[in-house]
Formats: sequence, C-alpha cells, structure tokens
Amino acid sequence: MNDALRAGVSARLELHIAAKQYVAASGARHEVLREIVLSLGEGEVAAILGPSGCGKTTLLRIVAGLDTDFDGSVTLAGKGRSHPPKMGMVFQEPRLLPWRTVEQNLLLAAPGASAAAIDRLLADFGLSSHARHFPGELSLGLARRVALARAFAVEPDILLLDEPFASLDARLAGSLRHELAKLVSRNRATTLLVTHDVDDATELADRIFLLSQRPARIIGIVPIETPRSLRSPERLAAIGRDVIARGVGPER
Amino acid sequence: MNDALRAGVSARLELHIAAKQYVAASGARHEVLREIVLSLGEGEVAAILGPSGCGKTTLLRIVAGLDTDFDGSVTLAGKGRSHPPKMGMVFQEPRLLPWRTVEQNLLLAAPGASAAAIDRLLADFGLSSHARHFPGELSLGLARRVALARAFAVEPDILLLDEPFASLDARLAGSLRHELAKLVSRNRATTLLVTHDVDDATELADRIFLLSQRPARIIGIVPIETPRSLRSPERLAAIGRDVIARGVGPER
Amino acid sequence: MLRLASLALFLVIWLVGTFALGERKLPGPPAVAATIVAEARSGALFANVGITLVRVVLAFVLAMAIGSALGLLMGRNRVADRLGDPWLVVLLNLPALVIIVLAYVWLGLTEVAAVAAVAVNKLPNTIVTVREGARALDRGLDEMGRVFAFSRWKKLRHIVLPQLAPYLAAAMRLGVSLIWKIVLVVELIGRPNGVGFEIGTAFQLFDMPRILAYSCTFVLIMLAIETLLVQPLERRASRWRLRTA
Amino acid sequence: MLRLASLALFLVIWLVGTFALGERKLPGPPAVAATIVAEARSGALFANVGITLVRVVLAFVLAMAIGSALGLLMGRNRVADRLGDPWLVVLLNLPALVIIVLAYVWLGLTEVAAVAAVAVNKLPNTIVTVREGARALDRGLDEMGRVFAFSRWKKLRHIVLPQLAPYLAAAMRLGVSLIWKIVLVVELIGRPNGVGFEIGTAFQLFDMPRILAYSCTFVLIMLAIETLLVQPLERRASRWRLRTA
Amino acid sequence: QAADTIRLAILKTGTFAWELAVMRAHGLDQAAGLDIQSTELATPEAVEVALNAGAADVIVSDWLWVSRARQLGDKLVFYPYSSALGAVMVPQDSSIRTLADLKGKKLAVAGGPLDKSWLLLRGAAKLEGLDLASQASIAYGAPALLAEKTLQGEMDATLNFWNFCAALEAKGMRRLVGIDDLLPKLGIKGRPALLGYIFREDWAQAHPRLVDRFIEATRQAKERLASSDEEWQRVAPLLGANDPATLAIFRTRYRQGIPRRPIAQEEEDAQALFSILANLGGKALVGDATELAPGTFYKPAS
Ligand SMILES: Nc1ncnc2c1ncn2[C@@H]1O[C@H](COP(=O)(O)OP(=O)(O)OP(=O)(O)O)[C@@H](O)[C@H]1O
Ligand SMILES: Nc1ncnc2c1ncn2[C@@H]1O[C@H](COP(=O)(O)OP(=O)(O)OP(=O)(O)O)[C@@H](O)[C@H]1O
Ligand SMILES: [Mg+2]
Ligand SMILES: [Mg+2]
Repeated sequence: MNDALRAGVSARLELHIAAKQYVAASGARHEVLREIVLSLGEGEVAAILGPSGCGKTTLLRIVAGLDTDFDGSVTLAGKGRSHPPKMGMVFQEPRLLPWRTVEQNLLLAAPGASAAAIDRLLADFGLSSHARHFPGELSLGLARRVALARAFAVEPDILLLDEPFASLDARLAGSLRHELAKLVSRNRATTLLVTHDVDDATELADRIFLLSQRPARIIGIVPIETPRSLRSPERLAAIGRDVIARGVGPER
Repeated sequence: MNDALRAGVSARLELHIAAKQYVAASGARHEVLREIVLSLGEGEVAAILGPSGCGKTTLLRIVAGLDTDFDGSVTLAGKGRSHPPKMGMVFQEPRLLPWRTVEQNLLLAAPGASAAAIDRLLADFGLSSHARHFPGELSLGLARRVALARAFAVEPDILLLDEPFASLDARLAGSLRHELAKLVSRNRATTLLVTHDVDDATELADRIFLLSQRPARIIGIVPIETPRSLRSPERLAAIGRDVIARGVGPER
Repeated sequence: MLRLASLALFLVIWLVGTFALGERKLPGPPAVAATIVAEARSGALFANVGITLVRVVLAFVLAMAIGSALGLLMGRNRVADRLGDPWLVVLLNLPALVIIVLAYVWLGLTEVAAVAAVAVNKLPNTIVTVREGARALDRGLDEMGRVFAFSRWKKLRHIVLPQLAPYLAAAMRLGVSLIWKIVLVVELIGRPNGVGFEIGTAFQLFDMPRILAYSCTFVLIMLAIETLLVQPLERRASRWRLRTA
Repeated sequence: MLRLASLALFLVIWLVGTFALGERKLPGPPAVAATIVAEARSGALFANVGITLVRVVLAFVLAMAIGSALGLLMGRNRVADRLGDPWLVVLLNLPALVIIVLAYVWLGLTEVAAVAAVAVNKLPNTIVTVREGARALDRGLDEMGRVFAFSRWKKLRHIVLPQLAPYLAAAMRLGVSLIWKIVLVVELIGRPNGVGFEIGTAFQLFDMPRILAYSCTFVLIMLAIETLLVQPLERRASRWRLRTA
Repeated sequence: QAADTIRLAILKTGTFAWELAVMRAHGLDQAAGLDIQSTELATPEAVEVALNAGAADVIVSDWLWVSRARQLGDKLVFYPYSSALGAVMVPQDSSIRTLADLKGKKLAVAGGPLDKSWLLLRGAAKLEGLDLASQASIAYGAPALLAEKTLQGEMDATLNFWNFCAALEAKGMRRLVGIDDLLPKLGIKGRPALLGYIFREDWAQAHPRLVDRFIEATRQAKERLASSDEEWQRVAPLLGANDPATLAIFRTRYRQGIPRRPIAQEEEDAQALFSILANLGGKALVGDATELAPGTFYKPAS
C-alpha cells in the first residue's frame, strides 16, 4: 500500500550532507556527518539507528533547518503545493515552555487545532489530568508525551522524531507507536524517526538507515516492504535480527 | 554470593513512605506515593518498575533527601560506621554543570578521585575524546553517560539511578550494565535502579519492585535469588515473562 | 505581615536614631509626618509629587521601551552588539549632569528637555540589563519556536519575554529608582516645580524635615506600588516556578 | 574593529554636531582634547581622576560584596526577602541627596562618609539585580550539588556563581556607572577634590569644555577597562555558551 | 607663639576665595597669627553641609540662614561680609527699560523662589502694581545655566547673583536694575549686608581674640582688592576671566559690596528686611519666626 502510493509522488524530502563539522569551544573541529544521502517520499517513514553520539540529532537539526552550517543541501516540499510544509518535531529533550501549561503548550504550537482535537490528543496520550499543569510539575515521561502530542497536534507534513518513546514504559510506548502509525497514514506525513530501539524501527519504518560511529556514514539500508498493518511478529523479529546482525544491536 | 553477604549485615536503607502529596501551582493536591515500605541491605540492588508518571523519581528524591515533605521516614546507614554514607545519583536528566568540562564535572563530584581513575572511567564510558568538552557540546546520550560516570566516580555507598541507560544504543547499554554490576560488587553499594527496561531489571536486580499507577503502591516484589554472575539468558527471560505478566510489560 | 513588621522596625530605629542624634541631625518621624501634612494641606505636596510622577512615568516608559528593544537586539546580534557597545559605555559613564546640561542647552528649559534628559540617563541601564538577559536566552526553546513556525510576535511573547522577565523586573525596579534620582537633579537644575525642585530649595535652607517629607512621600508611593501592583503581578508571572522547599 | 569604527562614527557625529550647534553649545572634540591635555600638564587631571577612581573602587567593592551577599540571601530565603524588602524599597527610592547629606552630617565631611554614602546608594541596586538572579537559580543543579555533598563554597563557586554571572555582570556594569554618577554628587556636595568637584566648579563658571574634558577622561578610562579587562574576561567566562548561529 | 588654627569651608568659585587668595599672597593671615586651613567646595550647599558636619569653623552665607538655625536651637552667629546683591540683566538692545516692562516676559531667576534678591524684586514690583510671579513667565534654575540661557537669547532677562551679573555685563549685557537700588523703595535706608561670616557662638566665645583677628585680616584683604588692579590679576583665574575690562567691572561691583557700616545699623536694617522677606517668602522661607532671631549678629568685643 505504501509502495503503491509512493510511486508517482514527487519526493518530499531530499537530503544530501557532504560533510558536517562542529567547532568545539576549545577551537578543535571534528567531523560528525559525512556523505549522507537520503530521499523520502510522501508518507514514508525512515528510521535512523546509530550508536550514541554518532550524529543522529545533528542530522535531524539539519533537516529541520536549525543548522545551516554544513556542506550540502536539504529540500523539503509541502503537501500538494503548500510551501513551506508544516513541520512537527520531537526534540530529544521535551523543550516545553515552562511558563505555559500543557494545554497552552499544545495550542501555541498548533493554533489551528480545535479544543476538541486537543482534548482527544491529551486523552490518547494519557495526559487528560495534566492539561492545566506546568511542565515543571510533570515527570520526564509525561513531559516527553506532551512533546510528542505537540508534534502530533500540528498535523504535520514532515515529522521529525528524536527518540520519541524514550523514558516511557513499554506498554505506553507500544500504544503511542500505534498512534504514530495512525497519524502517519492519516496525514501521509513524511517521517524521520531516530531511535535506539530496534522494535520502534521494525514496527514503524518503511526503510531503516543504519549509521556508523562518528563521523556518521550510512552503513546499511534495510527496506521493509510489508505494509505496517500487515507486519507479523515473526516478520518483525526476523528484520530485527537482520538489523542487529549488521552491527547496531544489543549484543557485543 | 549476594545472599551470603547480605545475611548478618545491618540494613543500609530503610524507607517507609506513608503518603506523599504534591501541591500543584493551581493549588490542587494530588497523592503520588502511598505506603511504600522498602528495606535494602548492603550491596543489594533493587529495581523499580512502574508506569510513566507513577512516582518513581519522587521516590528516589525522597531517598536522596531532596524532598522531605512527605509522611514517613528514610534511614540511610553508611559503610561500617561512616556517616553520612557517600551517595551517587543519576538523575533522569543529566544535570551536568554546563560551564564546566566533562572532566571537571567528574572531579567536582568526586574530588578524591585520582586523575588515573577519572581517565579510566572516561575510557570505560567511551568518553575519552570528550574529556575537555562542555556539556553543551555533547549529544544527550553522551551527557547521560557523563552523568553515570559521575555517579560511579564518587565510589558510592548508596547508588540511586533514574533510568541510567535511557538514550543509549543497546550495545552500549549492555556494556554499561556490566560496568554497573562490577561497581556494585566492588563497592558493595546499596542500589536503587529505576527503569522501564525489564532487561535492566532482570540482569541487575536482587529484587524487583513493581509499582502501580499513581498514587504508586508496591503491587509486586520479584526476588531474584540467583547471583548476578550466574544468571543465564533463559533464567532472565523467565523472570522477565513473570514481570510482564504482573502487568508492567510491553504487551497490552 | 513580615513586611509590615519590618517596616515598623524601620520606624522604631528611626525614632531611636532621632532620640540619639537630636532633631537637628535627624528629624524624627513625627516632625516629618507633620511637615507632610502641612504640605498636603497647602496643596503643594500634590502639585509637586504629581508633576514629578508624570515626568517619572514618561521617562520610564520611554527608557524601558527603547532600552528593551535595543538590549534585545544587542544581546542577540553580534554586529549590533559590537556597534552599539562603545556608545553604550559612553552613555553609561557620562555624568548625569552633563546629559542634563546638554539637554537643557539644546532643547531649551522645557519639559521635553527634562524628560529626554532623564530617559537618556536611564536608557543605557535598561540596555545593559536586558542585553545580559538576551545573551542568556535558551537556544533550545528558540529552536522549538522556529520548528513550529511561531510568528515573530508569538516568539517574543511566549518564548523571549518570559525568559527576560527577571531581567526586566530588575531593570524596572532599578529604573524607577534611578529615574527618580535623576529627575531630582533635573528639577534642581532647570525646572520651576516638582519634588526635586522642592528638595533643592529646602536644601538651600537646610530644612531637613522638608527634605525628608518629600523623600518619604515618594518612598511611600513606591512602597504602595510595590505592595499593591508589582508584587502581585510578579507572583502571578512566576507561578510556574516551583516553590523551593 | 567594529567597535573602533563605531567609536570613530561617534566622534564624527560629535564633530558635525559641534559644527551645526557651535562651540558654545557643544564644544568639539579638539577643544575638549586640548583642555584634557592642559589639565594633564598641570597635573590636576591625574590628581582628580585618581582620587575619584579610588572612591569609585572602594564604594564599588563594598556595595558589590555586601549587595551580592544580601541579594543572594533574599533571593533564596523567603523570610529574609519579606523582611528585607521594605528596607530595600526605602533605600532604593531615597534620593541620593538625602543619603549623602545624612552621611556627611553624621560622619562628618570625611572620606569615610563620602565612600559610605556612595556605597549605600549603590547597595540596593546590587541587591535587586542579584536577587532576581537568585530567584531564577536552577533547582536541578542545586539538588545535584546536595546529592554529591558539595561544600558551601564549592556550591557557591561552581553552581551558584556561574548562574549569577549574567546578573552580576549587569550589576557590575550598572554599578560602576551609577557609583560614578553618585560620586560626582558626593564630591559636589562635600569633597574638596575629585572629578565631581571639578565638574561642579566648571559648571558654576559654565565652562563646558572643562566639564566635557573631565567626563570624557572618565569615559575613556571605562572604555579601556571594558575593552582590555571586562570583555576578555566575559568571553572567557561564557566560553561554554554555544555560539548562536 | 604658634598661630591659631581656623578652618574655613569656601566656595571655590565664590568671592570669599578671592579674598583668601589675597590674604595669603600678602601674608595677612600670618601677620594676624592665624593658621588658615581652607576646604574648597563646589556648591554653596556644600559649604553649609561643611559647617553642619563640624568640618569648618567659619563659612560665608546669609543671616536668614543663621536666624533660622537659631530658631531651631543651633546657636550660629553672623558677621557682615558683603552687601553685594543680584541684579536683573537684559540684552543690550532689549526693549525692556523699566521693571514694568518685564510684564509678560521670560524672566530667569537664579536660586529658586526663595532667593532673597528675587523676593525683594517681587516686593518692589508689587509696589508698582506688577505681580512678577504670575504676570511674567518665570524659569528657575542653576545660576550658571540661566546666565548661559540669557546670553543665548532664550530668556528675555535674568535675575542672577552679582558675580554672574558682572560676567554678563562684561559680555555686553545691560543692567536693568540692581536689587540694592530697590531697597530704599522698600523702606530700607542703607545697603544691608546679607552675606556674612558664620560661625558657632560657643566657638567664638572660646576664641574671642581669634575671631576678631580674623575679621580684621579679611578687612585688610578687602581693602587691597578694592584698591588695586594687580590684585585682580591675581584672582583672575578664580573667576574664570582675565581681560582687564571684565576685571574692572568685577572690581567695581565688588567694591560697592564691601560693608562699612556699624553692626548696630546692619542689625536694624536686617530686622526691617526680615519682616519684608517674611512677608514675601512666608513660612517656607523663615519657618515659624516672626522676627530676626535675637543674637543673630556677632558683636566683636572691641
Ligand atoms: N513539583 C511537582 N508539583 C506537582 N506535581 C508533581 C511535581 N513533581 C512531580 N509531580 C507529579 O507527580 C507524579 C510523579 O512524578 P515522578 O516524576 O515521580 O514520576 P515518574 O514515575 O518518575 O515518571 P517517569 O517515568 O515519567 O519519569 C507525576 O504525575 C507528576 O506530574
Ligand atoms: N554544538 C556542538 N559543538 C561541538 N560538538 C557538538 C555540538 N553538538 C554536538 N556535538 C558533537 O557531535 C556529535 C553528534 O552529536 P549528536 O547530538 O548529533 O549525536 P546523536 O547521534 O544524537 O547522539 P545521541 O544518541 O546520544 O543522542 C557528538 O559527538 C557531539 O559531541
Ligand atoms: Mg541525539
Ligand atoms: Mg521519573
């Protein structure tokens, strides 16, 4: 299904990073990304797996347009002709406005959302009783859920997720994974999902990109042709083993 | 082995929380913890599992003496007669001093540590090349590792860990789990480990405490009698299934 | 309650001081209060305090508005900072007297000159404080605003201003007090009315009770504004901050 | 470079202003420079600037040390805040003149009185600024320090002071400038030397070039201190902050 | 025999500073057995603060101030120093010819609403049916600033202190009327000295000979200043001018201001003047007093 739709649709995200360097406070330069080429169509989900500190967040920041100091280019196209595309992002830390309540945080990011939509979203994320709390009164897991809900609230065309399910218990993570799948197919959002969890990747992604140690290069691409809804636990386990075998899994 | 040592040693941590309430900015009160009784001996590791937002961090803060506004009591005893006991803690966020380098952050927390010890620790955590970086120049995973290394650096008698392996890739998490096991047996540190990862719990804990939804109560205690070094993958999987069956696992 | 008690203590210490030093060296609260009443009866108090307050408010609004904008700009933009910095140092360290005299010489002995001189004296202080705040702005939240396509105004209102709040609070508190100090000099040198003018005249006669009467009236007004306006507002604005144990 | 260019621009505008308004209304840079040279030749410049600087430094150190300590206390402790607050408002809003005159009358026309008067005038400003900083302190880092058993001093130096740095920077910049403004009044009213005395005397004779000469000398000193001392230090202290793109 | 110490606080730009310079140049102080230690201050108020703070034995100010202090229990005394009073200055080509012409004009008044010269000017104008305070537009301000403003033409006229008037006169402005010229109209016979040396009564009693020697020494200095152009060259830097024409004007005005009448006469005029001023200035000026406080004038033993 995904495949069928993807065909004939112009690419939504074209990324080419020839090189990305950071200059540390000490003045030292180090390279973080090298030759990353990536092209995603409308509604396609790419998972990015790589060792801690390799450059995944940097990659997302470049896609989001937050870091323009690199060699290469990013092109984002909006839905239909709408430009710029609506973007939703979950940062690695919640990045909520501490002086606004949970509800206000959502509404500020998604001014177009109806009160009913916000309420439904809060309910889906188990946040109903926290709508009027300030972020400082939330646990980290709750705050991360708010950040995820915020990205959902904007009904994005482009969705950038940096470990969206970290700090959540397994049951909750599973349910939110489900919500994410629903959103992506509803909105046909082009999604980049950074994660350390192989299950996240196998359940959600259309393609999995494996990154090397710093400077990160793409060392493998695992395409998953089976549509998300049809993936069986056995199929997922098999893909997971494949991914782990390629060198980013839990075994030494 | 753990069992043998535990016998005849006076308890190192006695915790009794009759109730813990928060007052929100809006003035509303809500109860977070109720009737938590917990007693850990020297060198014992307790894992705490519970749904997101149930009160785990609150529990750790009370043990650390950071929150004294609760009904109940905490007693910590130092190694031998040393009082107060040396404490090491990994907060849920890194909480590094942004204006000090990685190395300085470790040395400030553990002024007694030798340069060689710090270097070894940094190497173990894959941080050698970041010793002179400021926290702002680290990825979240790197920062969390620094926070973990800091807790290790003090050679603590009491170790409080709030999801220490979140945001790390599986391979790294495995290796750091191993380091933690080494530290605990070397220092005989009494350890409270909050985690969402059943593997963390089964691999490291002597007892697993399962918490309910807010207000959190203890709804199950899973003791693991097998010494850490002798636990087989099969044994762990069995315990994991048990834990999941009791209602905190990944399935719905 | 604590504040009231503390204020009462202040009055007691003042009384004791008067007892010890004598009315001539430190007129006591009763003498000062009597003078306040007498000045109020004659209407002079209201006229003078009123006109001074108008000048204070005008200069305050001017200096805060322009100063905050410039401070924000200089804190966030390196080029603006480098360009503006020497001017800032100059303005900051020019004696108030020089600015006042120049203003009067250029703009005439007018109300405009008086208010302008005061505002210009306060301006660099606002800039310096707000600039520090702007430099300390959280980059993460800024990025969040960009990703979620916050408009300029939304960013300012919901991301920037809340972070600047403590700096603005400091700038405003200091602002009122500095402006008030300078208004006095401005009135002393070239205005025919106002509290500063009255204090200057009283000073020529070494009429301490009258000096203190006018000073205390203003202090009382500021105490009232603090208690009834500023602190409730501040409490509201910082509700999100957790009460430290 | 930008700073130098900006300074040059300032001089040009000044020159043009002089051209437009005439030397009488705005003495030009050459006239002022000539006066500076003449005053320097006679030695008066160094003597006056020197003594004023000594007073500035003494009052600055006093006010910053006491003010920072009190500000920190009031920012972190509610009771101290409630107790100190009214005194703060009083001190903040007492006219400089009143404090100065009282200091002179009580302590005599002495150096001690002069420096004390200046320090007391600056004190509340430091308190207000530092208090805001203390209120905004990160609770997470504080807890970290407690868990890892940081000593009082270690906490202060490594946790608290770096967070207060921007507030202290603002307090210090404003401090020097406020102190300098008040030293002028203090010298005007009761010291037989110093820049304020000279400017006061020059004002009596409406000798604008001399007023500007002394003002500019101090401004130049402050510019030098900013460029050679403060800004390099500041750059060092904020190395950890990421350069914003 | 060692010289007796006497501490003065003087206005650096004031006339007392000139006198002192002459005194020192000719060793008049040593001759009188005086060791004069002077503190130069920048504003008139500073000088008063100095006496109040106990940092000076003798200053120069007016008898109103002394009377008021005595009223409040501070036993100060006054000895005449100068009868020079301010004047109203107008531009040379001004259409203002008489006091009455000030009506509706912009008048700059140095020293504020309680300035003695200003009160006297108002009193005199009132006799002609003109209420200057309401019928002219008044700008109060610092004397130097007002002098400058009048030169610039922003003000039609200025009432200023005599030394500023002398400077304005030297710059070509016209003297409309001197305040001392108005005194007869107000019923004052002579030219009373408003300014005087001021010191504490108990201090004077403790050093009776010292005060008299000091007064004598200053009198000699005054005579020299009054009679010699050379002396004016000496003090030229102190008054910020050095061309002979300006100095000549200063000298003339200064000489007119030297008090030469017996104390009793001064006191009598002062009492008369007091009630006039009290009338015009009201409570703000004189407090609760209705007449010059007794003992205001110092009477030398000899
Ligand atoms: N300062 C506070 N004021 C009010 N409520 C608070 C405060 N801190 C925490 N809470 C609430 O208490 C509950 C427990 O918080 P806690 O941080 O202990 O959860 P947690 O179990 O650690 O969750 P997580 O797994 O997400 O980290 C949450 O519902 C949170 O909203
Ligand atoms: N501002 C910066 N200055 C210098 N180095 C930086 C900066 N930001 C990131 N780095 C470095 O770049 C590398 C990649 O960082 P990035 O945050 O992209 O890693 P990541 O893959 O997201 O890691 P994690 O899984 O831990 O989140 C890290 O080694 C980090 O130390
Ligand atoms: Mg990352
Ligand atoms: Mg938690």
